[in-house]
Amino acid sequence: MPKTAERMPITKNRLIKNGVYELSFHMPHWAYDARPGQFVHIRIADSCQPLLRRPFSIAGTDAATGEVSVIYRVVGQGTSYLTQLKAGDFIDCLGPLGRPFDLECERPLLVGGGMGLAPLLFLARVLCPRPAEILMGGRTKEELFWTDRFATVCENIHITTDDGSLGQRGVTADVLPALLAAKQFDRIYTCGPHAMMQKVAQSARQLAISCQVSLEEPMACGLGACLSCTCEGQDGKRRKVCTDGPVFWSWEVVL
Amino acid sequence: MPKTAERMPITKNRLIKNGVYELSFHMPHWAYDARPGQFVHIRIADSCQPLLRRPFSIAGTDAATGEVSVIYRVVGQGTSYLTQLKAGDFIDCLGPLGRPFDLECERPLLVGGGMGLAPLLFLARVLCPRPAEILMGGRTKEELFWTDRFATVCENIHITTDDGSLGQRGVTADVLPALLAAKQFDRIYTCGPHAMMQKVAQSARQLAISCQVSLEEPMACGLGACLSCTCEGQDGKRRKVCTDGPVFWSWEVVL
Amino acid sequence: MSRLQVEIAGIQMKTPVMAASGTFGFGLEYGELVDLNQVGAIVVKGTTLKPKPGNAGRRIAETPAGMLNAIGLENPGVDELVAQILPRLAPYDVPVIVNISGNTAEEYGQLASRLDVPGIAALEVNISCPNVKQGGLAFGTQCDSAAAVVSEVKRHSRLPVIVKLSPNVTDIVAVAQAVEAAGADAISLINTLLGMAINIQSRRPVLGNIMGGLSGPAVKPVAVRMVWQVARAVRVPVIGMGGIVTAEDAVEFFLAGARAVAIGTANFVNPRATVQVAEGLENYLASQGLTHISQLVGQVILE
Amino acid sequence: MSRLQVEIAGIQMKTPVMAASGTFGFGLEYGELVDLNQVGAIVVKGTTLKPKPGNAGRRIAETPAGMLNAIGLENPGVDELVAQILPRLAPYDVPVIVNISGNTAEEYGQLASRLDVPGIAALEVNISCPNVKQGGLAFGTQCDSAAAVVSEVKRHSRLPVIVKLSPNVTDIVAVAQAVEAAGADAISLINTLLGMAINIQSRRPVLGNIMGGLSGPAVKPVAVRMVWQVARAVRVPVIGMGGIVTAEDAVEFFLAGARAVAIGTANFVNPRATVQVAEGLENYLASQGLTHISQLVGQVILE
Ligand SMILES: Cc1cc2nc3c(=O)[nH]c(=O)nc-3n(C[C@H](O)[C@H](O)[C@H](O)COP(=O)(O)OP(=O)(O)OC[C@H]3O[C@@H](n4cnc5c(N)ncnc54)[C@H](O)[C@@H]3O)c2cc1C
Ligand SMILES: Cc1cc2nc3c(=O)[nH]c(=O)nc-3n(C[C@H](O)[C@H](O)[C@H](O)COP(=O)(O)OP(=O)(O)OC[C@H]3O[C@@H](n4cnc5c(N)ncnc54)[C@H](O)[C@@H]3O)c2cc1C
Ligand SMILES: Cc1cc2nc3c(=O)[nH]c(=O)nc-3n(C[C@H](O)[C@H](O)[C@H](O)COP(=O)(O)O)c2cc1C
Ligand SMILES: Cc1cc2nc3c(=O)[nH]c(=O)nc-3n(C[C@H](O)[C@H](O)[C@H](O)COP(=O)(O)O)c2cc1C
Ligand code: FES
Ligand code: FES
Repeated sequence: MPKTAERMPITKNRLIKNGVYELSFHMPHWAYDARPGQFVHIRIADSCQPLLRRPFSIAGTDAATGEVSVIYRVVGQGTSYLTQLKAGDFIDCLGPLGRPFDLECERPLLVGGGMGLAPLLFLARVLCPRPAEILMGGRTKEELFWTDRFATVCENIHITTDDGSLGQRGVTADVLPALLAAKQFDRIYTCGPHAMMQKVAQSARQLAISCQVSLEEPMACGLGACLSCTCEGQDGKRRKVCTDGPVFWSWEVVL
Repeated sequence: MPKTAERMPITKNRLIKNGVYELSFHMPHWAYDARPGQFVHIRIADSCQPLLRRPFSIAGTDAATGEVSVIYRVVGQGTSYLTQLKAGDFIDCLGPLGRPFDLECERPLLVGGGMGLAPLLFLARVLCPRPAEILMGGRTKEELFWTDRFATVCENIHITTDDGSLGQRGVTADVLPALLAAKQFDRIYTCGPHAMMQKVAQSARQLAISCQVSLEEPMACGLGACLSCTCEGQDGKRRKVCTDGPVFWSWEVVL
Repeated sequence: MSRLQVEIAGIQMKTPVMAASGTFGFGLEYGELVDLNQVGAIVVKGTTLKPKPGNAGRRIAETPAGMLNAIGLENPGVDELVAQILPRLAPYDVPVIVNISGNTAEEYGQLASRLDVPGIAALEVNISCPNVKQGGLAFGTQCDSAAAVVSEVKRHSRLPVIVKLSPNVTDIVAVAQAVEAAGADAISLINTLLGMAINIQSRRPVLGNIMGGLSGPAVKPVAVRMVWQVARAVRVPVIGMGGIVTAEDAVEFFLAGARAVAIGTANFVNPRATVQVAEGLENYLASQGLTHISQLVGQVILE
Repeated sequence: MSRLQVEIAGIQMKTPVMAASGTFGFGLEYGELVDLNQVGAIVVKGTTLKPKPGNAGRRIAETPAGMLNAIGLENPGVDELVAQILPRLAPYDVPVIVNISGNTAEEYGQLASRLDVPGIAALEVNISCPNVKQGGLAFGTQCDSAAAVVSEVKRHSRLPVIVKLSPNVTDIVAVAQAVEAAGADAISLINTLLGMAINIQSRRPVLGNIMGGLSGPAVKPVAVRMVWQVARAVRVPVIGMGGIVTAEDAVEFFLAGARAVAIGTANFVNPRATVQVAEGLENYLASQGLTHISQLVGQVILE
């Protein structure tokens, strides 16, 4: 799975909902090679404004069409610029980067929130036909446009919203203990807000369920060279989120 | 004629020939107010890359449609970016700026080369129906796509090209003496390469014909505030090209 | 906009957003585009005893997110300023601050005496211009010469004296403390960073003067850092500048400890920048539930 | 590419385009994307005697046309470098230069002794890191301490010694001359400019370490200026860096007097930058009818 940095033709870049876009580009090699949990590092502009690349998790691949997709939320300058690209434009991507999720499990539970659901979507597709379930949390119903996408790849979808507009009112942590007690999961995957992942990892540890977390840190190189993105390891040694991660076993890192 | 800086809708931005574009935008006030010799100062990007505005002479106005036009050659980053704009996009323009040409004459000769022909085009239109003639020089025939445009507004078009592919082989200075001897011009206007304007001004002085030159200097503010653009005056005092010019009497400045 | 009203070293300003010297002319040039009465203060172009023609050759160059300038203090001299220009600014209700430059400490003193006239709210002592041979930058990089200039100006003026520091130094805090000790009523920073660009076709420096001063967004991180360092180390008010384009940029400077800010290069891009940044500050304060800009000053949280 | 072959202080390089310390890891990280054999030289991440965890909190921030970093010299320490990493670089035909940092002049000496091993082409003495508390920048801003570090390294090493200067000084020429006199075989510059950014929502510094080093295109004019000033004032070769993205940028540095250049931040944007800049230089030389890069060095025309 060699890394490449190339200009790739965009096949789609469209608004899904409330400032969240789906961007696809044509890159057959990656569509075949990339694994859930990996990310691409996208150059936004030819000029130096913005200067650095932006990392986005791979949200899906289509080996038939050779497409690779990411789902991004507009949060600042880089992501705003991205929205201006159209099908047919070219985009400079570096990837596929990072350590993917470990897939050795039988009965996985996915727990995600916000844009953390993007890598979990790709993961859920690849875990099929294993009976994966997903617990997703959001502020309101609007944030959980993801349900349709997960419906086809997960056996069960559990939902919490802060305002109760969809699923149970509250946060994922409120629902998790009951869910873990009810079913015999042998793996938890989590990606989303830091506080959420902390709680998930804690519950997993208590029940001795193996758990993987996917972390985010600002990145410059994405290649393990610049040490912008390191996080603390449980062993006191630092880990690079871009190459040792972004996916870690929950016991590897200090959350 | 108060100056304004506003976002204006682009009505046209198209390639004329070999890296030369015509850009028009809707600004009825300017279409009515602007005078030949004046320029607009265009902000290229919302970001700071490129940072500064770019000055372009007004090449024409259309009071009926409210359009103002500039003709620009792609030479660097700013002008490259400009080509990406389309009708319907908005553009931030500051103008109309600078001292216009003096129009008090009966029998004017215009001498231009390169993009210096842009302000002369607007000038020729406004001088109509006075019997204006134009002498234009270029490297090759391809550079002189201007002839069609001047045909409707000038009585006579004289042409030189370095390679003889159109008009007389040589430069404008080769033709000028004979032209000035043959006809009784009472005014010369010149805009183009520095060496050309120097020679034109010299010929004008010898024959005591009043002459106006239009200068170019790198500009930051365009408003007479930053002193980026000053040139030397004949009286030893410096002149601001953006506000004292860009049009000067040839005896005002050291060429 | 009472949220924004401030007093800096006795200068009353409607907003804490000033126009930086050399980038706003004498203000009048911007009169058609900005309501000058809404600008916090206008710092006019650097003024010298005698008229100065400035540097020959190209004077500006664009650089990534910035620009180099080597104007070389072209100005009509203090006499013309006093006789011709200040009277034209008199009708406006805006503090006018005169930025002064000399070749010797004595010249600074003479300028200060000559500027003891009505219509001037303060002097800004430029000991940091990188574009002139004598004086300028040289004063600003040595603590003792910087202090000597300031004492001389103070001795000859009853006006508040703002001292404008050069960023081209190893220890900005030491220079700031030296000018404070010498009597500066306020400190402004940063002036431009010394830079250079070369045209690779002609192989000549782009600027006639070879080197020039770098300004614009590119320098903002250096400016914020120096404002923060200085504001913690002196008691006099600090006026921050360097790369401010938006109200958000300005907020960074206030949090770092500036009591006012100035807009330089951004005036060229957006002639209404001074007023629009003030409007943006007003909105930011409202959004944060703050009633006065002073509630931001120095409020960066360091744990 | 014989047009580009150079020797700098005894280091033979196929191209004069090096990878700058801290931006290219140990080279290996870029191995899949660039043919390391085509890179002029690899300057590995700053190395200290003991392993260092680096700074806590956020380590980078983006700024207009630049970035701030406060990595804080995270590195595995000299022993691991020698035992684990250098052997993995051995198969490549590329000079490896080790960038070293110490808390005291003695530590620099110890590092130099420890690095008297095969597989190292030169040492680069970092007396200019703004991101560590002791040493680092402090050495680089004082002529005498800079010279002391250099003498100590020279005393303990038979390798060519490149000294990397900090731009955060009043007089870069004085520091350059001091390290030359102390025995530097080459001088590289610039390291990063000290800067700061503040998050206006959280009101905290963006970087965990509060201040960080500014790099990228934003700093290029300052870097070109300093290279020009230093190259005229010393006899040893100068390696220029700061904001180089394209071959055109690199040409500016050669014209200013650099005998080689290094690519830093641009590696993050374009992992092949080192090799592509070299290719671009080759084309530029051909277009100018030049047969060797040395024909550009210091050729800026000043009238
Ligand atoms: C491994 C990884 C995978 C990611 N996957 C996704 C995804 O699938 N969908 C999605 O919407 N977002 C994802 N993100 C976050 C995404 O990278 C940021 O939202 C994006 O970089 C913001 O850029 P901006 O210019 O719009 O924002 P700005 O705030 O203007 O960015 C300024 C700087 O901060 C960095 N930055 C800002 N937010 C983040 C962040 N959350 N994480 C890391 N760096 C940040 C930017 O890269 C940039 O260098 C991922 C981040 C990482 C590290
Ligand atoms: C009063 C005036 C009127 C002009 N009218 C026209 C016109 O009608 N059509 C046209 O094609 N061009 C005209 N120009 C020149 C035009 O402004 C430049 O070609 C343009 O600024 C180049 O920008 P760039 O970013 O593409 O080039 P770059 O070379 O990347 O520009 C770098 C910097 O140099 C400045 N610069 C570059 N070339 C010139 C130049 N010739 N004059 C002044 N500044 C320059 C730019 O403004 C910018 O700040 C005029 C210039 C002036 C001063
Ligand atoms: C064209 C130009 C001319 C300047 N002239 C002066 C001057 O005469 N006196 C002075 O103290 N500063 C002068 N400056 C510096 C600015 O006042 C300001 O300190 C600097 O540009 C940084 O702010 P900015 O990044 O917002 O431009 C000048 C700056 C520019 C760009
Ligand atoms: C993330 C990062 C880490 C760096 N680490 C080091 C280092 O360890 N030692 C050093 O001498 N310079 C270090 N530098 C400075 C660079 O080597 C270089 O001098 C500087 O970034 C300017 O070049 P550029 O603008 O091309 O990046 C680092 C720069 C960056 C951006
Ligand atoms: S982003 Fe450079 S090491 Fe991770
Ligand atoms: S461009 Fe500013 S004075 Fe002319």
